[in-house]
Formats: sequence, C-alpha cells, structure tokens
Amino acid sequence: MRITLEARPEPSRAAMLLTPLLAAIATLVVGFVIFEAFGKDPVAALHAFFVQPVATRYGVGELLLKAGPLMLIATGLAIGYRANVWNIGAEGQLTLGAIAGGGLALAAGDAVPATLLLPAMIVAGALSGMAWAAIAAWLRTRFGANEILTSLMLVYVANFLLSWLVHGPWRDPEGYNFPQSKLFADAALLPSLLSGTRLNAGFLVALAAVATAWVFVRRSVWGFEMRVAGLAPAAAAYAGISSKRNVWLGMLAGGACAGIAGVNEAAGPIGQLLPSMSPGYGFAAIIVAFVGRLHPLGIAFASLLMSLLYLGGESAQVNLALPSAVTGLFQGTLLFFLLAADVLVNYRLRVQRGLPAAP
Amino acid sequence: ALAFALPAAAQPKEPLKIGFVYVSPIGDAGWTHQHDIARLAMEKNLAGKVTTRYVENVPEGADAERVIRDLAQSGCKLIFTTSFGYMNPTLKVAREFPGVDFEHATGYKTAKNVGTYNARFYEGRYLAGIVAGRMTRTNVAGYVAAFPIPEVVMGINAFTRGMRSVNPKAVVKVVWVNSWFDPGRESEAANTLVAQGADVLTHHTDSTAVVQAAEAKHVWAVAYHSDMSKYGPDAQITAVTHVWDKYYTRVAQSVLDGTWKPDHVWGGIKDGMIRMGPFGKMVPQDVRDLEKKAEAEIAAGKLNPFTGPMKDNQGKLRLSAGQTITDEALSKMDYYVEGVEGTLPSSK
Amino acid sequence: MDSFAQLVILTLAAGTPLVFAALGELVVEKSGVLNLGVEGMMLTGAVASFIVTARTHSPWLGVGAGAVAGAALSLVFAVIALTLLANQVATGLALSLFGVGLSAFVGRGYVSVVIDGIKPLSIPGLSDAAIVGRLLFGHNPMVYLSLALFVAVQWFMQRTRAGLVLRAVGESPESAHAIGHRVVALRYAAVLFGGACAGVGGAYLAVAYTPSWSEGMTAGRGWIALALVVFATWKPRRVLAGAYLFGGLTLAQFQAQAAGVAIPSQLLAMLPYVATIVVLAVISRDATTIRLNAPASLGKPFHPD
Amino acid sequence: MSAAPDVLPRPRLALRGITKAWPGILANDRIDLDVLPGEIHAVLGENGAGKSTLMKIIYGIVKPDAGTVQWEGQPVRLASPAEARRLGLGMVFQHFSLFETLSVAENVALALDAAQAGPGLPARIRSVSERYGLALDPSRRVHTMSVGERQRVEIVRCLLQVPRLLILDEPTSVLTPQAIERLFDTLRQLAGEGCSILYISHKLDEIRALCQRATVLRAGRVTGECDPRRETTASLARMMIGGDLPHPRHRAAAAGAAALVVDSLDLRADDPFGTALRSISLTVRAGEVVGIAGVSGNGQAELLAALSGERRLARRDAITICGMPVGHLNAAQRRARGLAYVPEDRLGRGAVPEMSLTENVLLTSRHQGLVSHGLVRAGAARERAARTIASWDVKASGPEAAARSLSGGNLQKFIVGREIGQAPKVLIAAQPTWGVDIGASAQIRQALIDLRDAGAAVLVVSEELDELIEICDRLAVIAQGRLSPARAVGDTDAEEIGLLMAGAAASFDRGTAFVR
Ligand SMILES: Nc1ncnc2c1ncn2[C@@H]1O[C@H](COP(=O)(O)OP(=O)(O)OP(=O)(O)O)[C@@H](O)[C@H]1O
Ligand SMILES: Nc1ncnc2c1ncn2[C@@H]1O[C@H](COP(=O)(O)OP(=O)(O)OP(=O)(O)O)[C@@H](O)[C@H]1O
Ligand SMILES: [Mg+2]
Ligand SMILES: [Mg+2]
Repeated sequence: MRITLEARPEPSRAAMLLTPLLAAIATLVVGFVIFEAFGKDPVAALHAFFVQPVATRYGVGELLLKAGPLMLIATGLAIGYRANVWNIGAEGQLTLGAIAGGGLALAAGDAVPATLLLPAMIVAGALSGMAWAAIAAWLRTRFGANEILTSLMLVYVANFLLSWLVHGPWRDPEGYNFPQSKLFADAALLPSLLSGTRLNAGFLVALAAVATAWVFVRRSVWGFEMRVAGLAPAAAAYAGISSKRNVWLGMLAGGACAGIAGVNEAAGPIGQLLPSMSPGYGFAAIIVAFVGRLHPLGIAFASLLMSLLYLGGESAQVNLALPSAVTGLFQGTLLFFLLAADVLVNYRLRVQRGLPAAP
Repeated sequence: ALAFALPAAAQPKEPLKIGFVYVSPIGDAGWTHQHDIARLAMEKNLAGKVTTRYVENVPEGADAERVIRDLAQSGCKLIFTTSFGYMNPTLKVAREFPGVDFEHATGYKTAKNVGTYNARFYEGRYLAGIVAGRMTRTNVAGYVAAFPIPEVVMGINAFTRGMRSVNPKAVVKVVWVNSWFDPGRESEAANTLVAQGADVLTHHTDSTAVVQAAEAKHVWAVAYHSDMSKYGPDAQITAVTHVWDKYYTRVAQSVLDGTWKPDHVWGGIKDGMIRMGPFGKMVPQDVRDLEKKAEAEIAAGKLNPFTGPMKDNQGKLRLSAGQTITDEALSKMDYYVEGVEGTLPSSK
Repeated sequence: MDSFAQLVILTLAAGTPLVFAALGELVVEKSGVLNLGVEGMMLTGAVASFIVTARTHSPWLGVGAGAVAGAALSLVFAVIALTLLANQVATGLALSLFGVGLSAFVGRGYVSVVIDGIKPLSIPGLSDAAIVGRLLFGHNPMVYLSLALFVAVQWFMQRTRAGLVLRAVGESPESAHAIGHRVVALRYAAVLFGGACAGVGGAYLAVAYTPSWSEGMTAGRGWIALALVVFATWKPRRVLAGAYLFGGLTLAQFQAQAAGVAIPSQLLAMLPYVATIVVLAVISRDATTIRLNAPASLGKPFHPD
Repeated sequence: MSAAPDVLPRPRLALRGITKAWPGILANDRIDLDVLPGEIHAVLGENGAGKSTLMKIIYGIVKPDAGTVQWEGQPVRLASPAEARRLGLGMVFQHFSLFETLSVAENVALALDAAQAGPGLPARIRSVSERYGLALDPSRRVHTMSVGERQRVEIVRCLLQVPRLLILDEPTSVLTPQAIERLFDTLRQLAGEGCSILYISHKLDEIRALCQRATVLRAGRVTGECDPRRETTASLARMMIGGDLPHPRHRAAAAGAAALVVDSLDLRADDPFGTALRSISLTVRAGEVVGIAGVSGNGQAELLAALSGERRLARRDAITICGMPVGHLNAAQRRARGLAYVPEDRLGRGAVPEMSLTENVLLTSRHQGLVSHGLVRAGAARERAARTIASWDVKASGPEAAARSLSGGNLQKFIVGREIGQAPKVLIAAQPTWGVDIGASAQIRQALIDLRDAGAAVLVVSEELDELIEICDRLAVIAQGRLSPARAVGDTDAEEIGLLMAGAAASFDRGTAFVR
C-alpha cells in the first residue's frame, strides 16, 4: 500500500479554504513541541505569539499598519508574477518612493497644505518607484536582460543612494550630523485612521490597491492577457498579445505599489527619512504574494498573517524572553506548512493497494 | 564592580523590570554584544532586585516605536534603547508613559523621562593612536569605518591626532564599507589598506574581521568594542573597549532608589565607560608608559585630544592654539583633521 | 607588480564564497529547480563548519560538516517543493528565513569562540617566489577547492551522461519522465548538491576567510550568488567570471577610497552592482545563447502521473 | 517466425483487466489485449478512446489502477520506461518527448542505455536514419526542427534500440507518402525479424495496408477485434464510432476577389537552422480553398508566422488582406482586419491548457464584442463558448472545462469552431486534422468547405496530401523556402505533388511563381 498524489480535475475550492487551517493546526502542534523543548509553557507561548499582539485596539492597529505595505507591494508584484515578470526588487522601488515622497515633503516644509502635499507625495512616490522598475523593464525589453538580476541589483543601488542622501545633502542641519533628514511637517504626515493607534490613511491606499488589482486581474482584458502570457507564452504570441507591454505593465505595477509603500512608511510611522526605510518589506512581500496564491484577496489575508508573525515574534521576545532566532525558526515552519498544505488544492491523496509484484 | 552596596531597607518589593532594545542580534560580536554583556552584569550586580528582557534585531524605523511601547506596556519601568535611530521613537513613547524612565544611547534629545548616555570613545581612540604612532614603521595606519556619522568621524580624528602627537609623519587612510557588520567586506577593506602600505589597522565596525586580517597579514591592529586579542594574539597592540556595566547598574539603582533624573551623560576614561584593552606583548615598555601617562592625564581632565591648534585636512584652522573643542562642536564633527587622507564625503 | 599579484589573490579570495554557492545553485537550476534559500543554506553551513571546527580543531572536518548541514537544510526544501509540489520561489524564501534563524540559534554559544582556520598556502620557495609563484601557490587551499569544483561541474555538465540527463530534466521533465529518467530523484540529488555547495561557501567564510562565527555573517552573499547564476546565463565559466568581477570591483572601490578618490563612498559602493547590470545587458543581446542555456522548466513543479 | 494458424504461439505481451481512471474519466476499462511475436497489431479508436493511455501503461509511464501485464508469459510490473526498455520495449510518442535545446544525438542517447550510447552513436544515427529514408543530422539541435523532423527523431530513436515490441502512437501524421511507404517497409522488415508492433493511427487505409490484427477501443473498452485486411475503411469506421461516416459535399469553386495576397515575401530565418523564405507570392481569393503542401521544415513555420502576424514584417504591403496592407501589424491587429488562424499545435499555442474554454474563446475573440471599456464581458464569452461546444458537438464538461481536459480531437474541433465562429474573411489553417480521428476530421474538412462556400478565402497548410486533394481548389508546394505556382487540383495528381514535396523540383522559377 502506498500513498500517492493524484491531480484533481480542477482546483478544489474546499481545499483552498481548508489548507490554511490545516497548516495552522500543524504549526500549533509543532509550536507545542518547540516551546515545550525550550521549557516554555506552550499555551502561554502560542498565546503570546498569536493572541497577545492583537488583543488590544492598539495591537490591531499595529497589525494593520504592518500588513499595509506588505499587502500593497505583494499586490503589485503579483500582477507581474502572473505574467512571468519576476520583479524581485520591490525593496529598491520602495526606497525610491520614499526618497521622492520624502524629498517632496522636505522641500515643501510648512508651505503646502496637506490636501495638496500628501497626494503629490504619493504620486511622486508611485512615479519614482515606477521609474526604478522601468530600468529593469527597459533592460529586459531592449536588451533581454533578466529582470530577476537587474531588479535585485537595483535594490543595493537604491539603498546606497538613500544612504548617500541622508548622510550628505539631505541631512538635518540641526541633527548633529546624524544620518537623518528633518522631521516632516505635519502637513506631510498621513492622517490617523483609528484613534489610539498608529494606523494611518496609508492603509486605505493598500485596500484600494487590492480592490483595483482584483478588478484588473479578474475582469480587465489586460489582466487576462497577462495571465495568458504567464501560462502559455506561445499562445500569447498567437493571440497577438504584446510581451513587451506585459513586461512594462508588470514591472510598473510592482514599482508603483512599492513606491507608494515607501511614501506611506516615510509619511506614516517614521515621519522622516532614515538610512533604511523598510525592514525588508520588499522581500517579505514576495512570500506574501505566493502564500496568497497571487490572488488579491489571498494576498490581503497572507499579509495579515505575515504581519501577525512579526508582531508575534516581538511579543514572544518581550513576554517570554524567547530569542529572535527561535521565532525565526517558528515563522519559517509556519510558512513551510502553509506552502506544503497547498498541494491539496490541486491534488488529492490516494491510497493505492500494491499491484502484483514481479516475481 | 559591586561599588553600590545593597540599600538597608529590605521589604520584599516586586523586582524592577528593565527592557533593552537592540539594533542587531546579540550574536554580532560588536556593539550589541557589549550592551548585552553589561545587561547580564547588571542583573548579577542587582540580583533579585531587577529582571530584564530584551528585543534584539529591531530595525531603526517604524518597528522600533512599537517594540519600545510593547516593553513599556509589559511593565518595564526602565528602558534602554541602544541605538541612535531609536531617538525619535523613544521620545514619542516616553510622552505616553510618564511613569517609565528611558535611557537612549548616543542621542542628543532629552525629555522629562528620557536621558541620554554615550561614552567618549574618542579618548580611547586618541590613546590607541599614541600606541599606533609609536609602533608603525610605514607611518601609515588604515581605518575601516562603517558610516560617516560624527561618532565615527571623531574616532578617526582622535586616533589620527593621537598618532601624530607622537609621530608627526603619520597619516591615516580610511575605507568606508557602508555596513556595520559584514566580516567579508571588512576583511577586504583591511587587506586593501595593507596593500596600500598601512601597517596598523583599526576599525569602527562590528566584527572581528579587521583584527583577524591584521593577524594574517602580520600587521598591527587596534581592536574596537572589545578585547580581540584571541583573534589576533600577534596583531593586537591594544583595544578600545566599551564598558557599560557600571553605568547600567548605577542607573538601575537610581531608579530603584527613586533618584533617577534625565541626564545627558557623556562619560569617558574617568567614568570607566571605556577601558583600554590589554597591550600586546610586542608593545615595548616605553610605549606603554607613554600611553598610561596620557590616560592618566585624560582621566584627570588635563588632556583633551582636541586641543588647538587643530587644522582640518584642507588646511582650515578649526581650533586656535590652546582652545579645546566644545561638546557641541564635537558631536557635530564632519571634517577630517590634518593627517587623515581623502575627503570626508559629507563634509560641508 | 607585487601589488598586482596581491590584487589577484584578494580578488580570488573575495569571489570564492560566491563561486561555491553559485556553482551549486547552477546545478540546481539546470535541473529545473529554483531554490532561493541560498543565503539560509550558506549560513547553516557556516555555523556547522564553525562548531565542528571548534569542537574537533579540524577545519577540514568543519568544511565537511558545512556541506552536510547545507545539504540537510536543502532537503527540507526538496521535500516541500519537489514531493509536495509547493511553489519554489516562496519555499526558497521561507528556507532562507528558516536558515537564518536556525544558524543564529545553534550558534549562540559560539559567538566569541576562536578557532584555528584554514590558512593560505605557504610553500617555501614557491608561494613566496616572484609573482608567478605567488599567483600559482599563494592562495587559500579552499580557493583551489573552488576551482576544482568548477572543473568538476563543467566536466559533469558537458561530458557525463548524468550531466546530460540533468540538463534534459531541466529542459523538459515530462519528456525525461516519458523516456524513463527518474526526474524527482535526480532533482533531489541536484538540490542536495546545491545545498552542500552553499554550505561549503558558508564554511569558507566561517573557517577560512574570516574565521569566526557571528549571526548573519554571510551578509547577503547568498543573494548575490543567486544573481550570478542568472548573470552567467547558466554557464559555469561565466559564474567564475562573474564572481571575480564582483569581488574585484568591490576591492577596486576600496582601493579608490584608500587612495583618496573624492567620490562619496556610497556612490563608489554602487559600482559592482551597476557593473553587473551593465555587463548582463551587454551579454543578453545574444538571446540564442540564453535560450539554449536557460533551463526551460525552471521553477515549475513536476508531478509524475 | 510468423504465427502458424494451428499452434497458437505464446503472446509476447498479454494484458488482462487493465483499468485506469483519470480524474473524472475512465480511460481504460478492464482491457484485455494479446500481442503475438512478429505481429503488427493496430489499436483503433476515436479521439479520447484511451489508446495512448493504454500504450503508456504498457511502456511503464502510467501506472494502471488494476490489471496485470504478462511479458513472454511471465507476470511483470512495469514501473518505469527504463524497465520497459530493458525488457525490449520501444515507443514512439504521439506528443513528442524531445528536448529542444539538445542535439539529435543527445536526444537519442538519452533514450538509450549508457552502454549503447557510446561515441559511435552519431554515425549509427546517420546510417539508420538514411537506411529508413528519415535523413537526420545528429548534431542539429531539436529546437531548430519542424514537427515532421522531430517525429523522425522519435522514430529513429526507437529503431536504434532494436526492440522486441515497438509501440508507434500516430507516427505517420506528418510524413510524406513516400516516407510512409518506406516506414512501412521498415516495419514489415522488423516484424519479419520477430519484432512485435503495436500501431496506432487514425488513417484507416494505412492500417488496412499494414496490420494483421486490430483491436478497437471505444470509451475505454475493447469493443471488437478484427483482421483489418479483410475490412473496408467504412466498416472499420463503423466499428470505431458505431455509425456511418458523413461524406464531404464539394461544390465547384466560385472564386471572387483576391482576399489574401502575399507579394514577393523575403524573410530571413530567426534561427540559424530555420528556413529563409524567398520571394514568396500567393493569392487566395474569396470563395476558394488554396492548399500548401510540403514536408514540414521547408519554411511552413516561417510562412505561417509571417502570415498570422506572430512575426511582423518591415514591408507593409508584403501581405494584404482584402486590399489593406497588414505586413507591419501584429496578430491581434490582423484579426481585426478579418483574419482567423488555426495553428498546428493546439495545446499551448492555439489554446491555453490551464484556462477554461470560455477564456480560450476570449484568447482570439477578445476584441469582437467581448470586451467593453477594457473589462471582459464574461457572460458573453461563456455564451459563445457554449455555442461552439454545442454546434461542433465538442465532448467537454462545459464552457468552464479546462482546455487540457479535452482530448486532442475535441480540442481541435473547438479551436476550428472558435475561429470559424468569428466569420473571418480569410482563414488560415495549419494541419487542421493532425491527430484527429476520422469522424472529427470529416467534420472539420466539411466546415472548411462550408466556409469557402460562404465566401471566405481559406488557406490550408498541410502535409497530408489526401486531405489537401480532397478539400482544395488549388494547390502549391513549398520546398526549401520557395513556393511553387498554385495549380488547380484537377490538373495535378498525388504522385507529382509528392515528388515536389520531397524536394525533387525544389527550384521554382521566380517569374511564374505568381499565378492567377
Ligand atoms: N520606454 C517606454 N516607456 C514607457 N512605456 C513604454 C516604453 N516602451 C514601450 N512602452 C509601452 O509598452 C508597450 C509596448 O508594446 P509593444 O510590444 O506593442 O511595443 P512594440 O511596438 O512591439 O515595440 P517595437 O516597436 O520595438 O516592436 C506600449 O504600449 C507602450 O505603452
Ligand atoms: N494525464 C491525464 N490526466 C487526465 N486525463 C487524461 C490524461 N491523459 C489522458 N486523459 C484523458 O483520458 C482519456 C483517454 O485519453 P488518451 O490520450 O488515451 O486517448 P487517445 O485514444 O490516445 O486519443 P487520441 O486519438 O486523441 O490520441 C481522454 O479523455 C483524456 O482526456
Ligand atoms: Mg492518443
Ligand atoms: Mg491523437
């Protein structure tokens, strides 16, 4: 007797909803074992990991605050990924967005009202994120240079650029020459969304992006064309779908979303320019995009989960003195389970009795 | 280290909860590592009266504020935030938790319940420069540096002035690696400097790579953060080490006593916040004596590494004869002094 | 001329961790599997090699342990991505996350432990003789090991039947399955090999290049290695060229700084990255070479019916 | 070693009760099959009857759910093709199992055991391929080859293994009549040497000419067994589909104005091994079917890419559709001008395998009322898919069925239906009935003729001469990138065209190439 995987005729909707639960249960079991092994009360540990961070209104605000950029970036990236456009440089595009939006905020100072300044910052962030992504898109369409490499390398270049700006020209003159810009004026700060929390209007932008992406992917003809290009490039050529346009659309969508995320960080919880504007959102969003199965709604949920994992990791350090390494292990495990359980969406387990063996 | 005896009053009180926020993992062997050693020492010194918790690897950005707030919310009454980038988040959270005392390392803003603390590492740099100036044969020292912030720049300048106080021909070459922690790059930078004639290396980065590179290349090394002689037994001539344990114990004790007040502490040799690492066995006695003498003078307040006349390396006079630098000017330093080669990227 | 020899030696030393990791990943990708967990596997290899060296005082045993540890971690990837058919990009990224945590965790007690690492060769009369002697005999033994690995990979891919099968599997697993090759088993082998190579790359850092252990000590080299495989258009020779180009340019910008060039160091530091992009754009114009070398099934799950 | 009628020899291969279910379909249902030594045994059935599945089970690629396999009287478990090969089985696949970036020699070596794939292999490939008239250059890479050439590689690969049972799953669909004759000679020779042959084809007259026994499958079950030499094509067809074949109605052409004009088209090949097109000129008028015959690899792929717009041209007026120059336009833009196109590979080009039939309608019809304000009108697309399914009698679970869940013949009917449903002014069809069973083939041919009668211009590129002669009004031959003048079908015969296809008269006069 052996267990084999058998392809389902079509993806199972039930499994789509159930596999995350399955993964969660498996993680809880493993969590029990891990925490028990560290001499921590597993129930308390899991509580600290998954419940405590969101037990308060403030905690929920933090969850959404951190989920926002992940959701926004992953949504943009997924549009390209569906068409096999592999933008993995969102971190750099985010940085450029922060530079442009932040630069505008610094230049405007107190002179411009928020109603004008904030939209301008967001547009500037989106455009510069797109411009950074456009480098990779242009290199791909013009020279055929692989965008995985170019977009990744541009992350490093973007970070050096920001570092140079905050160490040099944009350094706060009153800041004792520390590498920080001036604090933004109030007009350049995103308004709060939920009193008593840090959640700001940037989250609405993320939600709007998810909704737009949903329409684009499910309903628009361009979204359809990009899906064709991702699934069967020869069919796309046959149907007269421009592969260049798909590269541009895919890269620019990712760049715009990442750029806006950069503005949201600068004009939201940070409020100035620092040498590093993101704790790796651009890379984490890649995982979010795939855990969300490249679907806007899936991505929305995946980003909440990812955000919870971060908060849980901190909470476990604060409340249980678990080193961050252990939480990294735990996070990795949960992601492994989530990804592995996905197999049941497209396959079912089948127990086969053995065939007569050869003599 | 038990300079602070237990207070007589001994009704069993809930131990003081103290939180630490670290910018990198404890295991990075540099800045954070030294803070954590001091945290443990403080726990021992005040056994039973304090408990500590820490969050490591907290990026200087939007996350810092939440972590600090979480610590405050979880009952910590004293919180050390140990990186410059935590300054604004610390102040923000401090406003919401007036009953919690905050100590922010290396910053310049204080508040009712926020004090800052830092050490005058440049004093140690100057002393190390004296040793290096006497030990060098090529009269070239190599300096592997992370980012051009005042903290690092004043170290480079102090080291250079120390060297040139005993060896006017000495020059210092600087390579910026643009990373606090990347052993590979630090090592490559060190090797580059050796190839360009440096026979003494020092670093303002977080790993042991520069000292190891010096050992491999048979040149001298001045370690930073901690004593690294076991990584470079034949290379390390001395070290400039961070010692926070006394300070942490003292602050915690003052909070226990209810006497804590926000302060702007910038301690040096005399406060025991810096210790000069052991001399390497290759350092001759007269050099050791010279360094000890200068150390005593600094501790006594008789010697300031930045005493005029002092020119920057573009020839501009920054301090006239006899003038000593103000703390304000020091903490904004953005120029190289005479003897450092190259131009500081961000100098105005 | 002496400084030239010095520069060559330093460049090779700087490129070597990338050579190990990228050659391993090249074999993995040639089989049609994309494992983005290189950074995690390198770190795991680094910590394992360091611990074993600290315990046994034998750095070569440590290198072996690094290989085993890297392979063991890659096995996790293989089970999830090859047997359970999970998305390879996401699984690889999760593997990196996991590897960073794992290495930090097991290495906690070893942060300030000192080991006696693998030192550069010093053969009296050869390694110190003139420039040729130094160029030929002045490197770290692991640099020679990386070159041997290059020769072996090159030979394996081009000259052996197993290499041919590997390329075929990467091109079309369905066809390979149809004519009787064991696709999944072969991919497992390739992934484990890639893991072992990444582990050795990490071990090089921990026991030869900068003998020490500290969390995250690979500092992003795993990502650079991944990029180099693409840069090399899946050709071993270009992996070597790319690794040394990258290492050499990093050193060159340090040289420029030390020589007092008045350009902000952040802008100089962009150099290796920008140059890599430019070179890639130039070589990418030859689309045929890329089409012939890129594994067509890269990243796509395969399930035999 | 042929079977004596009185002593029944032990079967070389005996299947008992083989059952295999794919999700949602029983592909093989308790199948029993005996193959005798030295026998050429046909397996017949409509598209989707389960022939390929059964062959894959025999070759060890697919594991049956139930049933036993006996080889030379011994029960065996065929767990993999490697094991099957060790027993002496060889297989030519219906869907190629080749590696595009590898050379012919490497492709062959991969299918042989390590011992057989020694350094002498290229020479052996050359000699075997020449002996059977399947000329091949061992060093050439497969991605540069046409479909027909690839099939040669598949066949040669098997012949090199010296098998004791050779399975051929539709091997002749893209060979010239002469090459088919030569292949048959080879197979008869092999059988004479004792090799058993399992032969699958939809071309019933081939089966009657070649095979001694035939097993008929319908919907996964064995429905009959016969000696095809004693049957007629019609009676075989009846056994397969359980009814009579429709006869194509063919009226005389009433050609109108020129609808598709190619004017001295020169095109360099994208590929070092591709075929350059040299001053190709051609006119297809409204209300006629023009055929282009030729062995694949002679420039058909390049010509089709240029005609369809997958490859855009520098010269606008190299191609005109209904008087409008379209050379510079892409495929979608040419569609908007009235072009429709049925490509030769249906899965992955003509249709996206993972997408539903509704979405596959959108693929080529998205700018024909199915999109408004950039948004897809899903309901309208579904309705159009349902209409195509119904009017073409496509066997599918519905408009939401994934394209890959359809059998080859049914998908081809769907694609042809989709393209004809756009009411094109010009339809280009490449290999429209390749691998399609006789029932569906007849239906597709009839549809092409009906489209012509409705006033459209139809261009058919095919390697099946019989098909071309059956449906075309005029015929041209492509060889080495040049196109012969088109001639009325009545003025020529299969023999002559077959010779032209084989390249015997490869150089045509440029001046006369444009024939009215
Ligand atoms: N440099 C660019 N910047 C922004 N968008 C661009 C750029 N180049 C192309 N695009 C966009 O991408 C699409 C390219 O589509 P398409 O593939 O049709 O180009 P193309 O016409 O095929 O190019 P070529 O003329 O080189 O063949 C255009 O619709 C355009 O909007
Ligand atoms: N891998 C598979 N997964 C699911 N269904 C399959 C698979 N392979 C074949 N089928 C289905 O099994 C049935 C039999 O397919 P098979 O390929 O054996 O038919 P066939 O007789 O060879 O048809 P054709 O003449 O078109 O080649 C069809 O309905 C087909 O769609
Ligand atoms: Mg078939
Ligand atoms: Mg068929």
